[in-house]
Amino acid sequence: MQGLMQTDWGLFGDDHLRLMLCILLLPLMAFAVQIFFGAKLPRRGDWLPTVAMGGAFVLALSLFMTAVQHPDPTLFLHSARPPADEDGLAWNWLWSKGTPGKGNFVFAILFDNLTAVMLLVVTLVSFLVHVFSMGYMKGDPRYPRFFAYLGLFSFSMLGLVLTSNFLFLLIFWELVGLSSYLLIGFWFEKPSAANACKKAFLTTRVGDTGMLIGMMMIWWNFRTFDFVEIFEKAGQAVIANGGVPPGWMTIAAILVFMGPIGKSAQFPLHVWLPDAMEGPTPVSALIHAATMVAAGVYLVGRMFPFFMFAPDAMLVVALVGAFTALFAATIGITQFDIKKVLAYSTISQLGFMVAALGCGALGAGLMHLMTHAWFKACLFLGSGSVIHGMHHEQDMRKMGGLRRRMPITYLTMLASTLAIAGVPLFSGFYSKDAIVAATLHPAPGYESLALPHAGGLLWSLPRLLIPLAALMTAFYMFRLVIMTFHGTPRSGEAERAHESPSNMTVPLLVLGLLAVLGGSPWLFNGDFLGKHIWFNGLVHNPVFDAASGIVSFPEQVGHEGHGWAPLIISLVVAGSGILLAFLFYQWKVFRPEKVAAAIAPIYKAVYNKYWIDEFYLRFIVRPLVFHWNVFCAAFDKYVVDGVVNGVGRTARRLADGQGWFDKNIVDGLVNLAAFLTQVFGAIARIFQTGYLQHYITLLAGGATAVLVIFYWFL
Amino acid sequence: MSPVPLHWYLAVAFLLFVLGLLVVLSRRNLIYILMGVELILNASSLVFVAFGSYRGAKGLLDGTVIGTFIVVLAAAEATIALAIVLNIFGTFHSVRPEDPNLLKE
Amino acid sequence: MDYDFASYLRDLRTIGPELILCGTILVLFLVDLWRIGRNRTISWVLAPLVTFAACYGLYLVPATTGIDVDLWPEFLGLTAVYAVVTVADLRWRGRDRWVPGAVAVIGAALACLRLWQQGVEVFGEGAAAFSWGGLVRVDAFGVLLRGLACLTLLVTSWFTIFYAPMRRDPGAKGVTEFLACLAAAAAGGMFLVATENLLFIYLSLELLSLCSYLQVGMLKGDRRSSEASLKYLIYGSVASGFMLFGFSLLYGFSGELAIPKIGQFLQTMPRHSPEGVLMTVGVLLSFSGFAYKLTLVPFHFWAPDVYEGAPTPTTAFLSVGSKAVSFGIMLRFLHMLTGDIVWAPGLVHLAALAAVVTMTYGNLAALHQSNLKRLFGYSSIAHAGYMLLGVVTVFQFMEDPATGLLREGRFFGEGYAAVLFYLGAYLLMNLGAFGAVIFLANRTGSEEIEDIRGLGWKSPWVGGAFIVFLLSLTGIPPTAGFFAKWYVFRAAIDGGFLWLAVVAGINTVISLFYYFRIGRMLFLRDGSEAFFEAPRAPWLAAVLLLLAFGTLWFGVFPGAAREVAAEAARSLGW
Amino acid sequence: MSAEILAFLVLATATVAGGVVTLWSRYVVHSAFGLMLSLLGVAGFYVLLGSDFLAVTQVVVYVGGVVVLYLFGVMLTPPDREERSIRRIAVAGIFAVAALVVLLKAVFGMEGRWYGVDPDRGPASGGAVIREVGNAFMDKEAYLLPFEIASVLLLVALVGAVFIARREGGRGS
Repeated sequence: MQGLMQTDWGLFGDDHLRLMLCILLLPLMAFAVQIFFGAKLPRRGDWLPTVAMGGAFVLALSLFMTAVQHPDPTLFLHSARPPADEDGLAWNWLWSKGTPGKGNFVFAILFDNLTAVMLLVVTLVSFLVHVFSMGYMKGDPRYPRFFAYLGLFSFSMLGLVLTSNFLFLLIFWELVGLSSYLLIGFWFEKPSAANACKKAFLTTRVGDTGMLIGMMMIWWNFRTFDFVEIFEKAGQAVIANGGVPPGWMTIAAILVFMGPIGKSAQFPLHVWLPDAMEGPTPVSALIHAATMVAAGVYLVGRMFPFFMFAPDAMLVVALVGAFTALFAATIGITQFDIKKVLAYSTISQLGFMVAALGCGALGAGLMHLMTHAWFKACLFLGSGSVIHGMHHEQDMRKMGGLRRRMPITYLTMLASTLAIAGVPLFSGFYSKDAIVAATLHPAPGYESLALPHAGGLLWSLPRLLIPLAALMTAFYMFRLVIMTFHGTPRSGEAERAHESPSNMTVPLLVLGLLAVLGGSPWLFNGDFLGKHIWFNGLVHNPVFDAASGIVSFPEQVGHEGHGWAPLIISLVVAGSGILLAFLFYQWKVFRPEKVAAAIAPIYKAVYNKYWIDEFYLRFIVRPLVFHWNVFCAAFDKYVVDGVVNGVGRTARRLADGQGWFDKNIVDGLVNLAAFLTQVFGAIARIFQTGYLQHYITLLAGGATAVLVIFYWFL
Repeated sequence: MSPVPLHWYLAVAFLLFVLGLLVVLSRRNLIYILMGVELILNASSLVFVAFGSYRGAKGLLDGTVIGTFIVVLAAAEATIALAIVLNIFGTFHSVRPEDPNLLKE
Repeated sequence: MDYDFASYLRDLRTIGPELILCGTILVLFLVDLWRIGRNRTISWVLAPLVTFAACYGLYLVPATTGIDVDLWPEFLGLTAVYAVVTVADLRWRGRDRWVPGAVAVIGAALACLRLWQQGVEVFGEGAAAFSWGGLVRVDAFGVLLRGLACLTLLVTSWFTIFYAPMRRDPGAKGVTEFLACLAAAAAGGMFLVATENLLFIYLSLELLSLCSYLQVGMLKGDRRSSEASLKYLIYGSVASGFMLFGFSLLYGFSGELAIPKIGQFLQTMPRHSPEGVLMTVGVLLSFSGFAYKLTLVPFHFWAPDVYEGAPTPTTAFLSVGSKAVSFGIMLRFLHMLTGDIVWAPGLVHLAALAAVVTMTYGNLAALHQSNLKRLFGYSSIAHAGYMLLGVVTVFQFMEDPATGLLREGRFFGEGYAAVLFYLGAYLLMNLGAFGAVIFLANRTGSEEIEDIRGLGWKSPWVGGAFIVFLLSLTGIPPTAGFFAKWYVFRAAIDGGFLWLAVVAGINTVISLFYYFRIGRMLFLRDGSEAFFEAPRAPWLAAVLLLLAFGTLWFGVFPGAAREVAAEAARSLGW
Repeated sequence: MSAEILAFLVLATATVAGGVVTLWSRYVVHSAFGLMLSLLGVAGFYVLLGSDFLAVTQVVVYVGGVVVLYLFGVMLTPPDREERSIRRIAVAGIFAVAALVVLLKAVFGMEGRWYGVDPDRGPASGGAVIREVGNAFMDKEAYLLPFEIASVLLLVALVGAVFIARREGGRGS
């Protein structure tokens, strides 16, 4: 395709694609060796995936540095798509030669800045989690298997990031789901863990279904799964439609977004993530901070040009993100389990990213993805360290005063908390500031799409919700730090707590350092505050150019002229949040209990997470699964007996004549209506009576019905 | 001598088919049900032969051959059916079609 | 009349695999008659004699006629059977279930070999050849489906050897009869897809059906088995009576027995007319005969009960082999209406309707099953619905913008190829699943899902293989089941049935729930106390691993199989 | 009224009456004889249609074999008085009659469009049909293969049926 070219890769020469394949295959190899021979290897094999991951990280880092240093990032597209077939790296999977639609099923690597960033994040966090797990999982009976699963997960995640093809993305997406299922349910003896992994898997599948349908719609219209081709054709479709996106594109974009809703735990499919904290804490750090949940955000980023063509879908994305950010933050305020707080914080931060993307600020959203990966992984690992020190006590009310006993953990977690709260000079500040700026100026390319400018009421919602959520973030994160580390110990475990071993604290330190510096502009191109969304330049996606040759996007979406307003908002919300936290928990000026009592109904709703789990359980899960037998029995009683109990009985009633109508038709209808919601699975019971002649009657009836339908209706 | 129209044969065959179906659907003894199946098969066979015969010599040959095969298969089926019914009688001590009712939802 | 011996041999070659199966049945009965495996002198004396005589007969054919006939597989098979018989008599006294099992396996393997040879000849040939006066049609489509039936026979015979309820009986009661019925049913199924003559279709379908009824009831003393066989018998007899009645009308009006000619005739017939009523009855009653074999709703009622009550190898055979050949004949029937705009659109929409209802019903009903076999029965119904998705796209219609009517019908072979691929993948994964059920049920003595708790850790290989099969049945990517679904869905979308593919996608999600439940029971629950250490069955596990490997292999490299399926679909002659 | 039509009417009456007896009778034995009557009537039709070979086969195999088999089965199972469900017959009958009306209406509504069949020409004359049938069964180019397959089917069916019907207690011993 014109517009995309192969660049000279100085550092790597022609081997860049093989390097990327190495990044992908190292963890797979580690998994394969570890799952079969792990237990027989020295140290039960933990070093193998760790070293493999470290190698992958080094490779990713060098790719990333090349990407950063390159003067013109738009040239950094490297794809082994069909023109590059001679590279021998494109794996022609589904189609033999000469079949139309050839390119769609070729496994190829799409490497651009987005990929570079994601590779760095995934490999680094994964590597650190491997190291951390050596301490945390010590003595677990299934220790080798844990590392194998980590390898499998890393492989799937890297594949997801590297592929240039929606179909393969789906495959890796499902693999990520599978491996996260294995990891969350690692301690499956615990019923809660077994349930949590099931819940995570099934809930995300709900979103995936929508995504699959969206993919089908894209396929149906474009006959391609290749990202670049999709963007190109989307542009053409918009032009062909007179500058207005065709309706199906909006629907397809929203359906595709359902995948991220599930995977990135957005409202209303966020319910799995808090439960997933039942998994080992390193898993929480890996999956629920840095990688798997980021996959949804990544997908939106990857499909961003497509979304840009569908402003209404962008609005949905922005609203879902902003709402999730605020919604989860409110729940986070009330929780006492340290990991639950972090879980809701994660949901909230993911909401930030999604909202930023929805407002058209690709750079801001993905920058937050990266900085969030640093500080949230640090926080999770820190909480793991705390839990390790507290002998698996997770209730913050029983902690306190850990500052002196676990100084390294405290310092790193404090740094990360400052970052997540958005204190200037910490990494989170830059990205959060960019997001606030983006919500102030939601600027997808509407002018060029001949649509009215985005100034509607709905578009202004994020700019209210996001700062509010940021305030709450600062508040509950400092609440966490104060309750855990400050004050005096509130239990025996807290008094006896001790610092974790070095293989746990070193990753903490690394991540803590990144939480401070990881987003700072001077680290990369020496530019401070002026154009501080350097990230925009970094993820400015050359893939866009393929599309923007047709419809132009604003070049610097989201940070043009944001000036001081977002900065001030950020500072105010962060400052007041922190201040409130200190007033409540450190200096005890206000009593949290009193406030809670004053707004008891609201507090209760929030504390119980708005009863969303109960809602699902009551209205979706139970009707579908648990109350099956009850429903079936009732169904038998009312519907089966009333309606289908054989021809003879009906005939007798007919002969009796009296009350038959009332009894069967009226009551039957009423009962039928009452059971309409549960009819589905129980339908079998109507027919499958076990009586031979019923079957034959149904055979004859079915044949008649088919004849009638065919003759008169088709 | 005016021949019998083909319609009439078809009408009888249809009647036989419906009667067989009725027997299968309504009688409460397995042996009756098997008899009903025989009626259905005979109805089909009659249609084959009648149509064949009205198409001339080639058709008559086809119809006869098919009819023969149907007779043979019906005999085999009856044998198996009776064996199975006897087996059912041995295990369930009943020849009512509704008595074997272990397998259901 | 004087007969041309060479042409006889040529025609015999075309049905070689079926002949081998018939021979296998005879050998099985002989082995049973002589009580081989019980140390009877008579078998020592007779077996070599018979073997020698048979080999000599085989040798005589080329020697006397001078025609070069390739008979080495038969020689090999006879020798192998002789070896089995002798070794059994010398060594395996009292464990003679091995003997008929080995004989059946050898026969099925030989038949597969012959089919392979035939396939090598036929694939790439293009045009179909006819033998036996036009009764047998040799084309790639038929060879592929016969191969599927034959492979099913091979694997299910293998399963039979390990199937505990038969094994527990002293003296291997009924194993011979069971295997003979299995082989005869497979032969019937193979004939079914090798012909396009109404009479022969009926005959082979009856061979398949009657032998299936018998197999289902062959667990003597098991009330459920008896009941299942009764239900299957009566339901099947009535359904095949319907089908025969439909055939009689088709034959009557067209005066032809060959399907393509009937198809040509049908195109001249208006649908909405008195004779159209009769033709509708004819066409649809014929289809209902296949639909009942395919367990399409509303002709599926027998299936859950029969699948549950039947011996597990039979269940496996019914849900895979029987279904495959019935799909084959249904595709042939549909093909006869190619390019016909009088009948085809309605049939296609009917099929679409049936597909939706079937898959939804199967999946929803499977949700709350507690018996593994019954669950897989419903899942099998659902899979028939998925496969029907490919059938739906047999035709592609062009709408005339002026009149809004359908203008042109064109055969659209992608759908056929997709169905064939699906059948192949389904063979691997469903046979594997039933094999795993046999393996686990042998350990627990029960087929309830609850009872396999934690067994995955105790038999990790079989457990792992079972997981592969379940993933594949769900349609999770690196497995053959994914591509099967993928091709079928794609065909449906390309054929203009997007909504159908969407419904099917949703159904896939529903199916996840119950497949998932099995996997969870296997690995994520504490082991039940109720299992006892049954004799280990490494050879059964080996077959399961082989099937799992195949499932994965075709999940990674589906291209070649897909090509074969496409070639077979093409050979129908569009 | 020609003799042929008369014969047809008589046979039709016998056939249908036999079917009705099968459907309606309270006693299994009566029903079996009703079936026999019906099958004999069909055999008579075969004669009328010129297929005397099939008629003989029908009488020998069906009437002489199958019906006797059923009588045998009747004797092996106990009598049961509640075998006829008039309500079921009535309800199913309504639908059956409706179906019948549709079919008959279609048959008699075709008005001569018989697609190559002349319904009034009458059946082919019988004559040499037995010889032809015999040749067809032995001719490779005709029906030899189905004939042989049928023999396999009968073999397996009989062996299987014997196994199924055999009482518990084992083989041979």
